[in-house]
Amino acid sequence: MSGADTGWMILATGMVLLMTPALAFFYGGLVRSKNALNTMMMSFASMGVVGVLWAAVGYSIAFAPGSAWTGDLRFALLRGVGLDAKGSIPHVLFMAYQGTFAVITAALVSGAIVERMRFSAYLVFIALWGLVVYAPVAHWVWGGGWLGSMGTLDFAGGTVVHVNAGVAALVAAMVLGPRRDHGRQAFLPHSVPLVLLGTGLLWFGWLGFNGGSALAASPVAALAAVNTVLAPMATALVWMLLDAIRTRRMTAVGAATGIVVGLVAITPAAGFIGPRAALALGAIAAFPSYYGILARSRTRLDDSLDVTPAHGLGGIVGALLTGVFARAMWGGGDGWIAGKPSQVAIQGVGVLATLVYSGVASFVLLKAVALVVPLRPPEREEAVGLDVLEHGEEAYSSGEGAVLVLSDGGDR
Amino acid sequence: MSGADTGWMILATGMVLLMTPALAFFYGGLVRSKNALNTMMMSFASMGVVGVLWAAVGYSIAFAPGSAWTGDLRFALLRGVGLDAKGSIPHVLFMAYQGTFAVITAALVSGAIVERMRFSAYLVFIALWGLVVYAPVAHWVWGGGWLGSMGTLDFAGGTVVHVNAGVAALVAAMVLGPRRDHGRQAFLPHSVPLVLLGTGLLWFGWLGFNGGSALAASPVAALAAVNTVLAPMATALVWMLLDAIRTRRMTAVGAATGIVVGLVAITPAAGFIGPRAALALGAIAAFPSYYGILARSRTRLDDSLDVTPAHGLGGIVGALLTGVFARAMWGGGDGWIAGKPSQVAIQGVGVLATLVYSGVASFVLLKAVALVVPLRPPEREEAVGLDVLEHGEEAYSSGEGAVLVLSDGGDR
Amino acid sequence: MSGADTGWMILATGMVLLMTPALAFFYGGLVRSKNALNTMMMSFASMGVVGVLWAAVGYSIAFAPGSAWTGDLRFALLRGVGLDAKGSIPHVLFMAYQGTFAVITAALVSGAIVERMRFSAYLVFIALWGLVVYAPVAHWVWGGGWLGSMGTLDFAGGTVVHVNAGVAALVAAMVLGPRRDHGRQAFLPHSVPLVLLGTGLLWFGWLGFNGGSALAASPVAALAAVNTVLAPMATALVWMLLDAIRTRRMTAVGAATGIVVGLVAITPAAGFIGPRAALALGAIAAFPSYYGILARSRTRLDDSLDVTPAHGLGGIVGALLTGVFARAMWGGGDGWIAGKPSQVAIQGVGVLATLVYSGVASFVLLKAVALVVPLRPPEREEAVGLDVLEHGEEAYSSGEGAVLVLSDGGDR
Amino acid sequence: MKIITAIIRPEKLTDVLEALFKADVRGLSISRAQGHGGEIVQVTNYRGLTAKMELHEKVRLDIGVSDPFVEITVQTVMKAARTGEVGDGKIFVVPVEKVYRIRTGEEDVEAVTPPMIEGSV
Amino acid sequence: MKIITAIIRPEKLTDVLEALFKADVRGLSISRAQGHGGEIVQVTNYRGLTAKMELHEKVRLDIGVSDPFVEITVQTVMKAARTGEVGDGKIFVVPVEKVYRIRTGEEDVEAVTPPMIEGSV
Amino acid sequence: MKIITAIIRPEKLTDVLEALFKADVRGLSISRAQGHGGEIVQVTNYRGLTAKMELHEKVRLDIGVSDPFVEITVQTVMKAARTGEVGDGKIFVVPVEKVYRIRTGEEDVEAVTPPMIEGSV
Ligand SMILES: Nc1ncnc2c1ncn2[C@@H]1O[C@H](COP(=O)(O)OP(=O)(O)O)[C@@H](O)[C@H]1O
Ligand SMILES: Nc1ncnc2c1ncn2[C@@H]1O[C@H](COP(=O)(O)OP(=O)(O)O)[C@@H](O)[C@H]1O
Ligand SMILES: Nc1ncnc2c1ncn2[C@@H]1O[C@H](COP(=O)(O)OP(=O)(O)O)[C@@H](O)[C@H]1O
Repeated sequence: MSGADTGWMILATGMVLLMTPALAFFYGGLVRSKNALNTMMMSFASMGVVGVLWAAVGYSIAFAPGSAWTGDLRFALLRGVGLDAKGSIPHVLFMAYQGTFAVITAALVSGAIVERMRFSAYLVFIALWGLVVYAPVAHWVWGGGWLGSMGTLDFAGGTVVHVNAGVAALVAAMVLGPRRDHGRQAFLPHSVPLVLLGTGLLWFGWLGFNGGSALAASPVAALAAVNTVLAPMATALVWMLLDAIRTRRMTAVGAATGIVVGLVAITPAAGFIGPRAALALGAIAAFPSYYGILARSRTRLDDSLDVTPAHGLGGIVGALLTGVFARAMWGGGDGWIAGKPSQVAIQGVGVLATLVYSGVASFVLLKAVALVVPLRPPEREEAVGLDVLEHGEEAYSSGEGAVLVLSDGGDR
Repeated sequence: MSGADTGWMILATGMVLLMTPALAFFYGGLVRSKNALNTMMMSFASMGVVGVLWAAVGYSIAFAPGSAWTGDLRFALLRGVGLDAKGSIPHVLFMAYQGTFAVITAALVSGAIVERMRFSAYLVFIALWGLVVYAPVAHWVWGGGWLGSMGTLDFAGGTVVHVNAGVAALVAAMVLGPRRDHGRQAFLPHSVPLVLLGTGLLWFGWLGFNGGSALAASPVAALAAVNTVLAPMATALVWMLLDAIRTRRMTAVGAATGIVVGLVAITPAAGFIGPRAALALGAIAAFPSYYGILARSRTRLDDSLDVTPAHGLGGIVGALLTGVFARAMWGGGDGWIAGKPSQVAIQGVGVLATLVYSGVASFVLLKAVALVVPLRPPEREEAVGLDVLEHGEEAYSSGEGAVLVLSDGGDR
Repeated sequence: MSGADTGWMILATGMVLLMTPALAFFYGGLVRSKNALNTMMMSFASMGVVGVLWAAVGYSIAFAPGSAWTGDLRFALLRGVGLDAKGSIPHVLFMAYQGTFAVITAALVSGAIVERMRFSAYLVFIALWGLVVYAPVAHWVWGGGWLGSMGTLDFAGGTVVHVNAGVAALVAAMVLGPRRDHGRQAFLPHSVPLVLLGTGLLWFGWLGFNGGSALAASPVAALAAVNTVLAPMATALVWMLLDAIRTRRMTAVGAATGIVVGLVAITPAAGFIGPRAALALGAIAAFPSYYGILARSRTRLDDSLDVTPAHGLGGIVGALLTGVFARAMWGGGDGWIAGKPSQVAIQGVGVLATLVYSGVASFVLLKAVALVVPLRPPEREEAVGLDVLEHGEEAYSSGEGAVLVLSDGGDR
Repeated sequence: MKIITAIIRPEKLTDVLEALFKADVRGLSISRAQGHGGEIVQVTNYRGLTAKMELHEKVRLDIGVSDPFVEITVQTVMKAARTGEVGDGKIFVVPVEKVYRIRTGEEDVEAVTPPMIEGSV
Repeated sequence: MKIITAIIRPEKLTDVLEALFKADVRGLSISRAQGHGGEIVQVTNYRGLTAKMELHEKVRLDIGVSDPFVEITVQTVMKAARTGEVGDGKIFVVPVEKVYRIRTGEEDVEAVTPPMIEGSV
Repeated sequence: MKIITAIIRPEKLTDVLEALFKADVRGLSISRAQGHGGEIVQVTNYRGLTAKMELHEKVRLDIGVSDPFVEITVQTVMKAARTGEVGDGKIFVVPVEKVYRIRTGEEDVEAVTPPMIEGSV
């Protein structure tokens, strides 16, 4: 076991852990203030729900030896997950590091259905989704499953995390239907500074997300981290230019979105391509997501925070471009440019499999949850805002006088 | 000396340093906006006051060889604290790492007396408290003092930091008395997003707090960090469920509080127990603090931000459960479950000693400070808010027009 | 190549990367809300513009072998910048680490001209400035250029970053002229919590800025990081006392400013002086900047966020005091106290050269940009705020109803 | 001249604005308000505490109109702001002695007729 | 019908609301305001700058009442909002021509009588 | 007694306050408002969406004055708040039946005369 690798992976774990609150700020800033806490709680609650279930069984499903489809349950309840080495780091650290991925992937989905989902239904959904969708897909690619064996290149989760969350988000937005005032009202972000805070922390954390996926403080980790710095710079630059060309102005939300799209796109490629290719990949990735968001906002599809165009499309583009730009000299395999065009097809299979499985399974799960608890709150609640009615709180209280103390208990 | 350990400990120092601003956001978001800056300055000022005094003498009192009660002054003014090795890292780094603990412990106390303490009195109090209370108690446990010799297990400061701050907070709340409108007015958090920001950064920093307490990038550090990820997940989950059972709603402030309580409780145990025990400890720790806060809020005790139930109670529970769950195989000693029930008693002695010493000393210090400068501002100041009158600032200025420039100097 | 060094430098890169969003919050909180996004975008955009250009040519100008004045273009477009070792870390990582410095230095300049510069003009300016001013000056000191050869001590960029940005800021404030309501209106920070958030993250990031400048997880890195903890504590303490003496109150913005000034001042000295000297340096550095800000605000010079007194003056003081306090035993060279008074003069030459070159070049660049696009927006735009008119956004939207959806495209 | 002050639900603001613009009432000011009336009381939880939220978010419109426009304005707001549930709000009609347009100094009826030439496309 | 507009200290709002509810005045709207009067001027420091805060935080209440309720409402607010120090605020009584309840279209006195059946427990 | 309600541009607030104080009008309350009139419509972009900002930031002043002060107050505000471009705002003069000073219970003219002895230096 290596001290350097252990130190680095502890930090990478902390950085990815921080990405879930960061996502809460990113998403929370984009919604209206009457739903800000509900939106942020969707991310924070994932740490409790998905995190605990990951330790209980998810990790075993994803990373225990087993079939090509799922792991067996030998690591359930962390049996045998201790200080023995997994690679060059303690097994327990590997488990926690991967757990932070499960937590944030589930939280990513929430962006599509903010401002209109019952919180209890959401909790049940992500609890199931983390075990039934995320864990198996992670197994396919990283846990010894069929996609990994087939040679799919997914350095840090372009497919497992982003395509996966993106298609689940699409399905969720369709199943839940649009917000009641969608299309009649401009939903403007209640706090763009909060969005920018989320962006900054996400970028920082993503160095642990991509760099840590090397599982060691190795040159490949360095490459992955550097590419995670470079690609979003290029994406943001292109995004700002596209904005300027279209509207003659560069929005801050646009820059933030561009950065996130760049981070998504470089994820599958991070340790497999060189820094110049990373800049190119980042620049290219701006286009589909930029125009995807434009197109999405002209439809009735209320994927409220554009998870599908940003993460789904961004993840697909990243996965395919990984097959284009990869070069064995950087540490993975060769892609099209290096003479192996078939890698693009292999990447396509990974994407497709994830699209189909996650899409269908997410649909089934949502419909199943709907049998037990209605997915959407009553209309009045949506109008007043979910913070007060679902959580009994307001994001920003003026505090003075407005509220009187009750003498007793908590039932509403 | 080890590069891996040095790198890791630099980062751990940075992470714990970041926890003090994080605490400022956590506390600052919970108060009313008219006191937000005063509350945040209580944390930020601790970095200046307690930090400088730590370097001047506090470190020597805590960590220089000396008696069972305090260290001597050989390291005063950092004499002899240089690049020579302390364990496997430079001595100066060890000093700074420990300094960040002193800073945040003093800042923790402030949560009990927000919105009603004269800032000058507060500064004098924490200056003294850092030297007279924190440094000796740190010496007892970690600096070669009697509690450490007795076999008390306190991995990262459940007793030294949290029980210590918790009881000082209780005493401070009693000495200062409640806010003038306490019990008549619902004090609602002016910005829950700020609270959640504090929570996210605290959690991130706490990996350095607990993981860094291994003082090396070792498997024990990894274990401590992983437990710091897992335990609060369990606490938050239980806390949300308790919330839901009681009020049928899950609050964001509740989730944030649950996370912090979980972090507090795992602190003494982090490197001594396994990950499954960490989940159990986290889940158990939710109960006393949850009901402690409920009970506290039904009394006249205005421990405004519930430092006593969250940190005091959480720290006690964590310290005792460390004596229950500890297992020598993870790196510390054995506890009750591993066949050494007496460890629980030893833990109890550590808790008790801290409760008594910190309680009495904090009381004496506050009374002494009150002789020099009144602890509380006049009633009008409390009504208008401390930001404007104590700091000459507002947290949020509308900016436009409201204010005219004076031609000269600064005296009010 | 060393795993420990690689891991540490990845993190240092991430931490310095995070400093640019942190700066966005620090600056963004200080302006009025109608210009908050414009101000923050000035930092965020630097990540896109300066970051990409750094990879394209800036890095080569700064760090390729070449003359005493600039590097040649051998590393242009990252040719030959791969996983081979540069010192003990991959070359590509060194490039990215240095890139984060270029990004934040350009962003620092923006503080002087907030609330009144056309965004397009700003982008062109920093694009040129990063290549024409920052990259050569970095070459002089760190890239094998004449100042480095002369023996100038600049551990982490007191001269290259802070003096450089400070004088450019001064020139920019003079060229652009004051805001139209400057001197008639009190410009109060719209969100001091945002300023404090920026401060906290800057401090955290600065441990990577200074500690990472050792380019290894070495004792010198630890020393630099520790000094980066200690010096600002002393500066903040002195600053608060100066505040209290002058106005009988301690402002939060003052504490934040003190921390930043301490961070600036320790930057050139971080790895060259001992921890006690760091405390002294931090304490001393408070005075010139404190009184510099007082003096500045009594003039017509609208260096809006005091970049000149904070970074310029702080950087100069730090650079000169490095020549006073340096001691070869800590790893650099000897200074005055250690018996080499001439080092102060050498430091002075470095400062002077930067002042002259950056001052003149920044002036020429701004005048050149002004030929192509007017530097300032029309008066009405300044009155209404740049967020709406330059970016088509508001930082904080009430959201409800106020805005109706247009059926189509984006041209204004 | 009258000022029509309406207190409405925030989520109805867009509807009300649209309706007013259609009815050619184009000059108005709004501000955020909070109201108490017969609404169902909401409960807030903060840690151990439970509190009644006696005040609900509302939006206040102030519309200066000349006398012939009073009726249509009131009816327009009433129709657009109504949900039928308690809490829809109130409309007050207040007499005004004089109105001035700051830009030109025009008074009364002239003062409240927006300059239709520019803008408002 | 009258509108009673009161400008009070924010820290007195709870007292005033409680007093009004006890006096059975249950329909009202509030909004945040800032005021200038004879208050002691506070000073703000921002770096080198010192500024006078000419405006103090206040809360504005607007209470529509029928004529018999005017006196009791004014007296209730006056008593509950008073501290005796400069800055307690003002009460304005403004005549109203017409009041409507948006939910039902009821007018005047009926419009300002909250539906006591539901809610407000 | 009258209340003079002025809707002005926020960036003109300092000018207006200064002018009023010079004209010895020292009692007033302000609040944030948003207004719609004939202003040039601004456009907002949020991702794919483009929206018209129908409402512009304004500040509302409410100034209670005794009758002889009405004219000077109106003129002062009008002059100080004017830029000449569309959007300068409106001034409404509303009759008031009664004014009370909460601190003392003084009525009408006495109620709106600030206590010049203390403070306001
Ligand atoms: N007498 C009043 N004066 C001023 N505002 C009032 C008054 N009564 C009600 N309001 C406002 O109207 C809102 C709705 O009133 P309420 O009586 O609850 O509903 P409804 O009019 O549907 O019966 C309140 O929240 C408050 O803002
Ligand atoms: N003429 C006025 N018109 C409108 N509001 C006023 C007027 N005079 C005072 N106010 C409001 O009342 C508040 C307190 O007034 P002030 O004259 O300072 O105190 P007091 O009424 O106790 O003498 C002011 O802050 C302002 O909000
Ligand atoms: N009829 C009205 N009632 C209330 N406020 C109005 C009215 N007309 C205009 N306003 C306010 O005045 C502002 C400017 O009005 P506008 O008609 O655009 O400009 P101008 O008065 O210069 O022609 C608006 O934004 C709105 O706040």
